[in-house]
Amino acid sequence: MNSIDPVILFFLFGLVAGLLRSELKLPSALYDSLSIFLLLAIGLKGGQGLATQPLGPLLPQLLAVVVLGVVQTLIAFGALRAIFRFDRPNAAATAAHYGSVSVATFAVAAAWLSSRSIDVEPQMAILLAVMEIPAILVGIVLARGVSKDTDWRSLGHEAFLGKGVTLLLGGMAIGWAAGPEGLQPIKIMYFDLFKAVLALFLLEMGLIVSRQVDELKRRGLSLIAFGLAMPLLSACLGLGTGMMLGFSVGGMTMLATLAASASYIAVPAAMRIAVPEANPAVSLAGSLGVTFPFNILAGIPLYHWMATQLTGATP
Amino acid sequence: MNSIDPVILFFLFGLVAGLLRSELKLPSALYDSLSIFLLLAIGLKGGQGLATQPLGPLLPQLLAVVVLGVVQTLIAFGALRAIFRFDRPNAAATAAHYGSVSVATFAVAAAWLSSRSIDVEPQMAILLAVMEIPAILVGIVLARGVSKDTDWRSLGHEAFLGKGVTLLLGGMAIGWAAGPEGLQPIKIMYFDLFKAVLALFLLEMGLIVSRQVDELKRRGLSLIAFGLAMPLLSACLGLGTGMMLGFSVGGMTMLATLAASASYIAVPAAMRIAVPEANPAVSLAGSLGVTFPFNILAGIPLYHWMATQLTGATP
Amino acid sequence: MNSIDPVILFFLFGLVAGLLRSELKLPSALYDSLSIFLLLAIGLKGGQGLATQPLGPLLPQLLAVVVLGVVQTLIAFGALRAIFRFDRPNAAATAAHYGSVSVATFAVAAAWLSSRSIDVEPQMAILLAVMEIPAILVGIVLARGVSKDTDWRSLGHEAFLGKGVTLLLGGMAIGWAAGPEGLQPIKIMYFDLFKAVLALFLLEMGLIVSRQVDELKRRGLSLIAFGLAMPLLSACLGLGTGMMLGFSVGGMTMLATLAASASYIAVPAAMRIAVPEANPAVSLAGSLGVTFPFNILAGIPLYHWMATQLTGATP
Amino acid sequence: MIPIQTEKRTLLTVFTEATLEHVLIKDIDRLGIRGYTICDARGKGSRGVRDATWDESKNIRIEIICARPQAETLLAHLQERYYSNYAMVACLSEVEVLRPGKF
Amino acid sequence: MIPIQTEKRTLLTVFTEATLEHVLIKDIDRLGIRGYTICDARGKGSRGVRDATWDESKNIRIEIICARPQAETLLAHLQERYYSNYAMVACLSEVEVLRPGKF
Amino acid sequence: MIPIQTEKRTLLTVFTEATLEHVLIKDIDRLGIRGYTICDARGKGSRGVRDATWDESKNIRIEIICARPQAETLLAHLQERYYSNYAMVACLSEVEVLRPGKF
Ligand SMILES: Nc1ncnc2c1ncn2[C@@H]1O[C@H](COP(=O)(O)O)[C@@H](O)[C@H]1O
Ligand SMILES: Nc1ncnc2c1ncn2[C@@H]1O[C@H](COP(=O)(O)O)[C@@H](O)[C@H]1O
Ligand SMILES: Nc1ncnc2c1ncn2[C@@H]1O[C@H](COP(=O)(O)O)[C@@H](O)[C@H]1O
Ligand code: NA
Ligand code: NA
Ligand code: NA
Repeated sequence: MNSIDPVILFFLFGLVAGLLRSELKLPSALYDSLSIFLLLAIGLKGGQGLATQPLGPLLPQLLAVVVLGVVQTLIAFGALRAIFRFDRPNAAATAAHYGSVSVATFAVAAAWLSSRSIDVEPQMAILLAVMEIPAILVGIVLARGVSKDTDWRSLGHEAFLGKGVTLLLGGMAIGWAAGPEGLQPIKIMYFDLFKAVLALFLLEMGLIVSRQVDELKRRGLSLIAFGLAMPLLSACLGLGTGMMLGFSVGGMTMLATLAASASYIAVPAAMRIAVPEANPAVSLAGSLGVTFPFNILAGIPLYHWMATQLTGATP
Repeated sequence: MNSIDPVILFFLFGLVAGLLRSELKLPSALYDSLSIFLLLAIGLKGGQGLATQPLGPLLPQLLAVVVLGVVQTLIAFGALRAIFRFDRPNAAATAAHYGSVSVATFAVAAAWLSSRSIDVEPQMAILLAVMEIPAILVGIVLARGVSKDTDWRSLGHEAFLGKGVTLLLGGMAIGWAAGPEGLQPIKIMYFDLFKAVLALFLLEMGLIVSRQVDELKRRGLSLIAFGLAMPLLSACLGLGTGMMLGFSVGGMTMLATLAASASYIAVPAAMRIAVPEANPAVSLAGSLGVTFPFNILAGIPLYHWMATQLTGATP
Repeated sequence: MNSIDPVILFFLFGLVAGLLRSELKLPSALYDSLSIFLLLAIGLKGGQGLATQPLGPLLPQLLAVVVLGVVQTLIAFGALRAIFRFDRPNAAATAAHYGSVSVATFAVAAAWLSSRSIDVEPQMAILLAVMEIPAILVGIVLARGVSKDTDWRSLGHEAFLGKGVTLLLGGMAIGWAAGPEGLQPIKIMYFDLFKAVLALFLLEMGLIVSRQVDELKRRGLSLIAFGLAMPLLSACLGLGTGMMLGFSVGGMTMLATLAASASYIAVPAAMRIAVPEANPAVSLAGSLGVTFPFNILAGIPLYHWMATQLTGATP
Repeated sequence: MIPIQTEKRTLLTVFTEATLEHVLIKDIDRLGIRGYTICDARGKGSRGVRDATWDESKNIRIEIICARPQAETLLAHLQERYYSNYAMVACLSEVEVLRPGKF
Repeated sequence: MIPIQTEKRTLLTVFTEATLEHVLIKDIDRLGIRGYTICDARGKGSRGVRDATWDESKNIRIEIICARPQAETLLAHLQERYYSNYAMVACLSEVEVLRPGKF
Repeated sequence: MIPIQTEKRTLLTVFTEATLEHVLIKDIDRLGIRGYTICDARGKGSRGVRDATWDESKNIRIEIICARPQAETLLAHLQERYYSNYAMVACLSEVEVLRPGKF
């Protein structure tokens, strides 16, 4: 029998402490440092994997996940407008969150799979980095249409040179250039401590999620419904894409998780500037308050089970 | 022969650097992060231990340490009023510091015992958390009497949901739920790095202690006398309690150390709000400037020696 | 074949991210914490080495490196005045940077040598600490002459009790007192994680170096010429001194690197106060923008090659 | 451009111990004041140097823009309740705001 | 000592969301304003509590010393562009500076 | 409630390089000024952008409440000693305090 993963327990601890209004809080420099560490470590791990295989097959995969991101954003936008009656800016901003990805969710899935010794294609880290971006651009176009005074240059800058993408790509480049052997002397920190650092990060995530509860109450059931339905739909799209690309069970699970996950760092920051009329509290209550906990508590095992069913593998 | 523990050397280094007015200081976010880490690690370790034994015998132990905390506070208050001529608010606030416990002292004792392979009952972490609290409440009653406008709700909140208690209890809950096996993947950070992190933390403690010297000079010998006598007395009470509860030599040493230790985080913050007339510099000069160094430099080995004498064990 | 060291890759990553104006930045508390860690770890390592050998031969070595520092500063000052036409304050301040040393460069050299299993004399850490200081004092005298109102007391304080020197000497004292055995329980953090922490630190260094580019452009080629020529000259002086002192190839390489390195922490802070008319942007553009990257990318292997040639050792 | 229409309000600035943050926020809320801004600080005063090196020596700096009577009420409350026992300094000054209804 | 010669300038203080920092700096530069100072902050206003615990809830506090007309131009720009969609409060006050040519 | 009795004092605000903190504190003490408050800051001025990303580019913001003559003395000292070589801006404004004897 598997006991509950301590990483999840840290999250639940943060959540409960937050709901009980404990005085616990992490210094914001610690939170920033932990997230820099996680992004770098994910990048390094992926890059080191890439170093041992040809890069050729990567291109169609990159294309596929860009399409996946765009499709997800459009579906989410349609649903939010038609079914959930969101106004245009809020629908567009929220859709962008769901079309993009969450690094913390990715990290939890990576830890979940590795603790079960399930292999994952190494290029997942690069797909993670790439999937952050298209939803942002689509979201902006959905909110504003394509107009002359869209400042595409600074949007592109924001999207491609934001902290998250920079660290993921930089980490990958380092991992790829150094290779498994070169990384040996720094392995103990970036790989062996990964799960423990992730645990501490999730403690803070729990605290942050607990602060979304008020907004959720205010919005009622519709946001919760969307926040549960959308990841399920996206996971199916992700599983299909993974299957099409010939991924392993681990890779399919990961791609489903990526698709199901909703951004809460890069996208909110970009939307705040690009779609000022959208209320950030709404998108975050959905993405952080509903979808993130759902994914890490129930989604990942579910997507893995679906992947094994689809491929006919024995779980 | 045992060389001096590096943890103690870090403390002495901080102390000397501070006394020489070096420009060395740790960023306050680092200090906060280290203390969060230590509290979590202590909790995890305790919780993991609890997972492998029945919880039944815990209840009388909890009761015993609550009584121990209350008694210590009352004795300290009496002594400060009668012998040291403190006014009521300062006597009450200082007594609360000495009736409560110090996590850093606990951590040093844990490192000291573990480097000598002396086993300690795992529930010590929960006793540590519980012993933080009663002295705060007693201190307030001593200072103000029980009046109608005491805001017990927010005091209770402060006492039970303060950072320290939350992290200790949360860590224990996680350790207990995950068990030794579940903690395996995060063990390297929370257990193997513990002593090194503690060392860095004590460096900062040394710097902080060095800043108490001015206040100590101003107060003269009486504060020093109290700061040395009180822990000795409390240690005896702790040893007695430990013996009564049937603890091992390690457990008795630990309970003596807990009793002897004086708070410098939770209690000062609570007293500052609840007993404004008390001068925090006085209590801290005693607890940080005298009792903390005494305990970690001389107290712990002494209490261990006393424990071996009492139980007739060979040291 | 040796792949590129990941530590260097981290630096290049930071440099590129900075030049592309990525939004990446490390919290300043993290940067401070990493540098505290590195200084302590270098000190501990050196101190532990000293614990196993007689301290007698140290004295002439200390004297030699003090002279080395003074000579370097004077040469740099002369060259900057005569060849590069700097005004007096800027020449003096910049010369002080080059007469002093850079801890990050030292750390990279230590990692470079240790990954090639090349032994280094343990007292290097103490030479590092000592070499920080004389250039500061010489620089001030060069800028202002010796006048009555020089506040030597606070300058001495600044020089000897600044953060860097305090941590190096404190770490050495701890390492020496605890010895290799005593450090065992904290070894995993301060020694095994050293390279990974250095990597993260160099990421930030890359970002900082990238910000020197504007100033470099403004100053034209002369600063670049000086920033390349000076370390080469200093390295030769360092190699000579190392040979004279009978150091091993590793020790000679290290002393050459130390001599070649230019300060960017202790000296700028001291010069800012003591020589206000000097423009800190100039010295830093040279020391950080030219000399630091040159040393870690090309200098260290070069100095090592020169050391092997000089001693006739097989590389 | 039409000249902007500002109106006068009072800015109350409080320098005090960080431990008081929660308590003061409650006081501010209770008095019906609708906004405030807080920064971390360090400093020196009659209660000595407070250099923010650890929890006990951290200061904060609170700014509150409101109508003069509210500022005076809060200031009087601070004086009565905290001045004698805490490191605390407060001052009033005059500022101009748009949207006066907000303050 | 000769009495110092000060001249009046306007201090514009803006409390707003940290996400806007880059954007506002560009605005300031574009308006030809030559200097500003920024501090990290937290606070409360009509858009709720912003307690700086994570990126989305961080505030900043910008101070700009400049001539009155420039301050009014910037303030009008802020009002038009940001007031309705962002957590933002701004106020003007009077200060005295040396070296008036600098501002 | 009795109307509160405030008295006028001068607030001197200094924006400058963090490296100067120790030196300025000594100057303040030497001039017999009894209190100050310091915050960390970043900013831009005639000496370029100082974005606090590392030691050399950190700013601080010092506030000093005191009597006008003291403020002028300190300001004159700053001007004479630091203005030409350091990133530094200072301004004076008027504030009201209780307990005037304290400042
Ligand atoms: N004259 C002053 N000017 C500016 N800030 C002050 C002044 N006096 C005190 N402070 C601030 O107010 C805090 C409390 O002051 P005090 O109650 O006098 O110890 C100090 O720690 C400083 O941060
Ligand atoms: N009355 C006030 N006094 C001081 N600061 C305020 C006030 N109202 C709002 N603020 C600050 O301005 C930010 C935005 O305010 P708002 O747009 O009202 O949410 C808040 O988060 C506070 O930091
Ligand atoms: N006009 C201004 N308004 C507000 N702060 C300023 C202004 N000009 C300069 N500063 C601040 O003062 C520091 C030094 O200015 P300077 O000496 O002009 O480089 C800058 O880094 C800013 O933090
Ligand atoms: Na998604
Ligand atoms: Na006690
Ligand atoms: Na040098």
